[in-house]
Amino acid sequence: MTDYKISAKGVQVYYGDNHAIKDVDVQIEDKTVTAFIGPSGCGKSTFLRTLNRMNDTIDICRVEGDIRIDGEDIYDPAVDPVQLRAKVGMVFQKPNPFPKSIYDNVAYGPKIHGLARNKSDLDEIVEKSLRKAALWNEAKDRLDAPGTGLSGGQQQRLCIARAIATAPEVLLMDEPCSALDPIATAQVEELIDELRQSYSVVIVTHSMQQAARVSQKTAFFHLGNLVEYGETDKIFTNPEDPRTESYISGRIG
Amino acid sequence: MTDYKISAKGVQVYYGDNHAIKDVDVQIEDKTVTAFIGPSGCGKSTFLRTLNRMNDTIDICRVEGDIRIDGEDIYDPAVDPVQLRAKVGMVFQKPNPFPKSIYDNVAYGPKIHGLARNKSDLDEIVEKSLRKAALWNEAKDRLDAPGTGLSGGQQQRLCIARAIATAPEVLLMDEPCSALDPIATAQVEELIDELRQSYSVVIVTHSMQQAARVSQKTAFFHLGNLVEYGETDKIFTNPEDPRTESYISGRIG
Amino acid sequence: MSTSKHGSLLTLDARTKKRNAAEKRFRAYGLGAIGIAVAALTMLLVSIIANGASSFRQTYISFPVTISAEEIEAAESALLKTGAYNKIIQTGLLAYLSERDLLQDTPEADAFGMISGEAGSTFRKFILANPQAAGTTFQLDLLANGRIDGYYKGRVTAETAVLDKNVTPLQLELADRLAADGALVKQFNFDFFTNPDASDQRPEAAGLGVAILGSLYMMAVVLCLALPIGVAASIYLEEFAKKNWITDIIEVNIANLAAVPSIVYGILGLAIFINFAEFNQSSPLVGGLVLTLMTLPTIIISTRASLKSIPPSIRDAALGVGASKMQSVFHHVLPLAAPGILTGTIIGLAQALGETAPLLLIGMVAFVKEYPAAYSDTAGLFGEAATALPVQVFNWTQRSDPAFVERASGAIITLLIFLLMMNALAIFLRKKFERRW
Amino acid sequence: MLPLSVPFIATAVLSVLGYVVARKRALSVAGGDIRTLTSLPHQHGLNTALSTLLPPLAVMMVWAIGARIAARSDVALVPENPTMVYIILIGLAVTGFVLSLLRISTSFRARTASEGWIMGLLIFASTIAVLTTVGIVLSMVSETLNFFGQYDFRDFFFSTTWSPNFRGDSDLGIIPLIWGTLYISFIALVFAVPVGLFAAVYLSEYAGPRLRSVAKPLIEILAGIPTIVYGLFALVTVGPLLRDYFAEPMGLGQSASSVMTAGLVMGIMLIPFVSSLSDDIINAVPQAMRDGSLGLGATKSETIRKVVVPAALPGIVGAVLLAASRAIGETMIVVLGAGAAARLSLNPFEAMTTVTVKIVSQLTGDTDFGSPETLVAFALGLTLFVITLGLNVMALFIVRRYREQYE
Amino acid sequence: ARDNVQIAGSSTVLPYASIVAEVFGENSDFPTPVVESGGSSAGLKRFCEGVGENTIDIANASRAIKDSELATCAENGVTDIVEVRIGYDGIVFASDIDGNDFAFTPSDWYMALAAEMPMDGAMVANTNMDWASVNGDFADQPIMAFIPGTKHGTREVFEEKVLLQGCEDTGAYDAMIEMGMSEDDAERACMAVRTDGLSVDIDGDYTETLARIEADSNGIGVFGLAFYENNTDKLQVATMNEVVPTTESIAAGDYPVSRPLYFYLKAAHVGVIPGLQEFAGFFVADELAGPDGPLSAYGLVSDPELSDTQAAVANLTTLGN
Ligand SMILES: Nc1ncnc2c1ncn2[C@@H]1O[C@H](COP(=O)(O)OP(=O)(O)OP(=O)(O)O)[C@@H](O)[C@H]1O
Ligand SMILES: Nc1ncnc2c1ncn2[C@@H]1O[C@H](COP(=O)(O)OP(=O)(O)OP(=O)(O)O)[C@@H](O)[C@H]1O
Ligand SMILES: [Mg+2]
Ligand SMILES: [Mg+2]
Repeated sequence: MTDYKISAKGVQVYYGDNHAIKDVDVQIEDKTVTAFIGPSGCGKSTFLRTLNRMNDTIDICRVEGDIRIDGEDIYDPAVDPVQLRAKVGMVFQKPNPFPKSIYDNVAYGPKIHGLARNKSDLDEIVEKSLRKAALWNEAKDRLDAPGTGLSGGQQQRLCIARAIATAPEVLLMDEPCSALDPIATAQVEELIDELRQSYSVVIVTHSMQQAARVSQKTAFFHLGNLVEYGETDKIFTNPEDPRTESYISGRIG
Repeated sequence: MTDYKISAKGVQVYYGDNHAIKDVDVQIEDKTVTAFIGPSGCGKSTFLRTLNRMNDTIDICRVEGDIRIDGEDIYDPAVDPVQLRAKVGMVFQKPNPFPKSIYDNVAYGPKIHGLARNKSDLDEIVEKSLRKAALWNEAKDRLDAPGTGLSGGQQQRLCIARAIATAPEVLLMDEPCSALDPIATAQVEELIDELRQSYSVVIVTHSMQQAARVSQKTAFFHLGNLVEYGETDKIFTNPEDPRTESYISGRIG
Repeated sequence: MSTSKHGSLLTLDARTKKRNAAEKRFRAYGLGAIGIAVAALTMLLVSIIANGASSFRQTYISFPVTISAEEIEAAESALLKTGAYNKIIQTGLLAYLSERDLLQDTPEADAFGMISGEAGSTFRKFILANPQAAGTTFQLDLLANGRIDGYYKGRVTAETAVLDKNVTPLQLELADRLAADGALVKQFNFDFFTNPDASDQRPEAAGLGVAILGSLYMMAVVLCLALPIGVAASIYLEEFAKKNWITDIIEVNIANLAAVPSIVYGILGLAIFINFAEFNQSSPLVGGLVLTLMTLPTIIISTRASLKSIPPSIRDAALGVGASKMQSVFHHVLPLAAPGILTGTIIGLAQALGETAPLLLIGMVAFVKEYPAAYSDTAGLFGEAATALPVQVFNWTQRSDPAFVERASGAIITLLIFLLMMNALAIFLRKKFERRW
Repeated sequence: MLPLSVPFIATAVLSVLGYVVARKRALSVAGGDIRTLTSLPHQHGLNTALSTLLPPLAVMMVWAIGARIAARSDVALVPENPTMVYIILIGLAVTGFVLSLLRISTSFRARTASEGWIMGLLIFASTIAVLTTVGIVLSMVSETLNFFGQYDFRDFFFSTTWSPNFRGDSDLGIIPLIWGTLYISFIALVFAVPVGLFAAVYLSEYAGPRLRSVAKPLIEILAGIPTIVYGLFALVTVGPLLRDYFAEPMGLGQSASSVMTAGLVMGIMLIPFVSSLSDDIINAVPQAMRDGSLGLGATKSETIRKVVVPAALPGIVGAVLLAASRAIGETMIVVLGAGAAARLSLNPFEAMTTVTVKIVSQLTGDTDFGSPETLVAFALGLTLFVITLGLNVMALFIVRRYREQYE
Repeated sequence: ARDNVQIAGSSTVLPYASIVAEVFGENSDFPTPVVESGGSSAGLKRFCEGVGENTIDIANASRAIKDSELATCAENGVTDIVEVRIGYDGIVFASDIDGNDFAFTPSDWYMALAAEMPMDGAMVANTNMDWASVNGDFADQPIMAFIPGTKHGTREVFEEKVLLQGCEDTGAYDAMIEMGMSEDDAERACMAVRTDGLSVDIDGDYTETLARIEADSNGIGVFGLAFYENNTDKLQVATMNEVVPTTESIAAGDYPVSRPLYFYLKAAHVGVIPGLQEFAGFFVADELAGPDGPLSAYGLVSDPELSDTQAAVANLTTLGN
């Protein structure tokens, strides 16, 4: 068990009466990219949010089961969700930049975590993060402009920059490239590959190609169930479950 | 000129000092699907919003040039933007359901436009729209649940359903499938094809495959310029401009 | 596991500890702030209730009285008719006291002094309403004098009675004998809510009837005018008006109106509504109009603030399906802004309901005994003289008889109940509209 | 003044009727199928109702005002004959009624038309605030000029003593009053703003729905307690307490009435002004903003301080301005809490007073009503008006600079 | 048309006017008059605004109407004004019931409250901090006086009949004249009250003064006689020149500090507003304003010349006639 970065056992999630995640077991390895795939509404985002307890903010959401990161039960009362989330960063499905300047958006995390000793440190972190998120060129002349005035794809990259600026150990990315053009997508995928060297990345994507390209492991969700989980190659070439099979083959292009 | 549903000439858009759209000329045909492609931040959404004057709502946004729909200048002071928007529907890049029930979200447009004679008419419209948007199966049991409690992809489909419920003549879709799985995407693409029989559809997409699949015409934007516009086949197989060429070939997967 | 640079989740690192401490402090500040507010409220309410709860009960003395037709005729021909009736009451009281042997060593004048000055008037009204009572003996329920009443509410004691010029210890003893005899009782004081004000000599008879009516009328005017006008103005300024220097001026102007001392609205009301428009002085209509003008800025400022806080995506969504700007505002933005609007309304109305100063200049800070009709042919809608609850509080706190302190607190309790009832609806609606997305 | 209630009721009834009839007619024009209409039946109804009601209403208003002006200036501007006026008004109503009904067709844009009327109403509503200001200035300006005719404006604006006198020959310097006003308001805000804001934050971000639904209305009661109660609270409880435990031990004086007393007690009254409104506005900040911050590992308080509150700032500033305004306009608490003596001092434990208090006391006193001692109230009012105007302009600019717009 | 009498003005007269209004309403067929407070100044101002239904019929005042006010009245067409003096208001000095008792003379008050006093040919600030240093007979109690604010008519009486009197009695006035001050300046100096916090102006009413004495038992306050009479269990009254203030001692002229109370009747409204003249007559009738009437019982010092007033009301004798 110590090999796994995250291990979830018998996870159930309910939104009120709606049973959104049904008895999911999954082990996520360190220094690996894991892709969550599955039809829209199957529970990918929901499960992702259980991993850093973001679902705590939804009143009607209830989680059962056992989720451990580095062997520690993250739903243990002793665990501070704040520390957890610093360790497990997240990029949300809908870009949600703060109504602040681009600079402040990225600098926010490092500031609250005290990652920069001084202003120039901070400047450096901001620049590096924006560069990695492939936004530096577009943003460098307007760091003081509000982040909410960016285009959809730019906002998405801003949120990626914001998330990596705090240097989390695990990065949860909910469709981080949905609004990005192929080139920007490639850059983000490069970033993911780079992050994998030291961290663990979980990415939700609807693009089979992307999943195949960036991930080593793939989990296929369907109607709240984890249908199949394994090596990406295997899932895409030789799935075990007929549902996986049909989902993958039903793909287009 | 009468052959064109929309014709834009010398369109310039500024956000404050930022020149976001530079002298764009484009003619969009009726009963055609036109795809706008281009790198993130190049002005696709901005241009799309000029077509139904949604940019009126952004204080700092300024539009110059001549845009005609069915030969009528839509920026003419005599034009009622409300009528225009009823005619030119829009699906926004970021899903923005009303904080109301799913049913009310879809029924809102038909209600204010008087498209239903009675409740059962309305029910029918709602069902048809949700079906077309491939959301009916997931939503039929929770029509009274708030639209904001849906998953990202579900919200996106809800917004599509909402837009088609008012039966616009032109439908502007800003990355309508970005959060959808391949199957749902296929369904939406089918819908677009169906709409094309009677209407004109403009779709922004980052997926070259999608553009190739659904559109007859493609416009490639770059840094605010319309670089190339023509038959989709031609653009994808034999682009004229080196920039188009490199953007298309730089594609991945 | 040791590879984790973030360390164990189960043990907090120093920085997290610090931040969590800050978090706790922040939370504590929040709780403390609520604590302060609630503590202050409790303190105020306790003191109001401690002072005023007793006003809801009142001491009455009841004994049989006989009156003949001639006596009635004689009384009705005097200048002070009520004075004559008083004499008859005194005879009746004396007869009762000697029959039950209660008077003992209390001087007769002291015994008479235990009955309220209101008694003559009560008696006269009774006789005029029941002329057939002439020549018969009937039981009269009369108000006890304020000091005697105070004795049963702890305000007056045997010790203070020695010093007090208006009551003697002998009276208190007699009162106790009367109580033992069942002639003196304390009962729920309905009259407090229905009686009009009474003069300084009769605190025991003073009630809130006129004030409640006046406040009711004024609030009707304020609610019917201030809320729609305020919301309409805010919608125009926030959603429709072009953002230019003119709207800037209007914005500053409205903020400035909020800072105008309320008495200045009284000056304005006197000039415009009474001197120019010639509405009736002292009328709830004018009062309501003045309070409307005074409340408007509060409602406008809070409404604009809430409209501002609605994210533009909602407006876009509505416009995108072809709703007009007006429709997007009325169908989507306004319902979402409703909680803030209602809060502004609650606060504005609370202020209007409790305001005295502007009423001073338009003649509503007054002694009014006649119930104002909502509509009359001569005075029009809400045109008859009235007071208001805060005015009654203000008046009563200025009176010399300490019994009015209790009445004033009772009036405040009534005012707060009034306010709570008015708020209940707003609070209910606010809960309905409240949502997060 | 002839009663306008008859034509008013007549037009109101006609207008309601118009709504019903127009709706019916629109439906019948559409042959029962509203899809053929460009505007909904109820929009046709609304248009007819408003076309019937509003023009006569506007004329009525203009006419009533005109009649009053005429009556005051003895010129016959308007006909005094009621029947003629009735005919004009009812004629207008009927014209609007008929015309709007005639216009009903499948292509008539009743929505635009009715929205035009509504827009007119909205604009009219916003002019009321402006008219109020004009009214306030007009109702005070002549008496103010009268005052400056009798009293040198230099003494008024620059003298540092305020001591009115029955026999005339008073010192009426505004400076100590303004100082007192600002000082007391400042202390009140220093107390009320943090407490109110923290309360708002707690209610909207931490409290459960139950606590919130109880605590919020409770706190709002504070705004409804008559200020005289606060005044007595200041006089009887807070004043002596501050004197015995702070002022005297610190050697700052032995006055129970003080700026501090009034400021604190006023602060209590102002809590709901800040807390309730801010709470609603903080609540309206989209959850996505909070999620974004929490997702980065921010604590709740960091999220609130750095993301939520800044996003809600324009509204919060509005709430604070409202509280400040209320502080400046308050009388009773100052009279009982801070006393009536005008004084220029830095010591918060000394008695001082405010402009508003003096406006009230000079207006309700026993002095000669034409003397400067009474008229000074108007000059005080107008000066205060100008000062707060300045402060508001400043506030506007500050808010502009720090405003953050989400989405 | 208005059918009730509308009255406004002095808050000192208000209690008496409302007592009369109440009894008038009970004993006549007219509606009870509406009595507003708001001060003599505001009352007279509205009185002088003009003739007509939306102006008041009667203004209460705790002082006589001023010539300048009469002029304004005349300008607005209010010419026929009947002045009615209803009696006198006694002004008393009272302190906490449990505290020391005092027997004052005007000189004591002057010594205690003067801002500056002549001393060896120069004006020096008042150094008396306690009553014992004012008068050896008094207890050693810090000076803390609650006197009416300058908006109150009572303040004028206090200044003229107590401070100025005391100033003359102590010889300070003569000393000032000797120092070369003009008579006006000397009078002003006599009536200037110290501002170092030992004397507190009360802009509110007597209940505030009482509350302040309850909060600070060293306080000595200035009250109306009627107010004191209703609160004898909390206050003890001080004598002035060894006379105890009562309605009798004031009516007899033994107690020096009192002032007349008035109301003004708009003759033009008589016959227009029903019950106006009847009310005025009722007010000054012996049954009400006489020495045994309810007004006197409440604390009004009955006017020895009441019959003249009654005649003036009956004949509507206007000012200037
Ligand atoms: N509200 C706004 N205020 C200021 N600048 C804006 C605003 N919206 C967009 N822009 C800028 O205008 C340019 C074009 O933006 P637009 O949203 O049209 O891009 P896009 O082509 O839709 O990109 P994407 O694919 O990322 O959505 C970008 O540089 C963007 O930053
Ligand atoms: N806040 C919520 N309240 C109620 N139900 C919710 C909420 N969020 C999600 N759901 C429901 O839970 C189920 C799983 O949603 P989730 O967001 O996890 O889907 P997803 O796999 O991320 O889909 P997508 O690809 O469309 O984003 C869906 O049926 C959705 O409607
Ligand atoms: Mg999702
Ligand atoms: Mg875009």
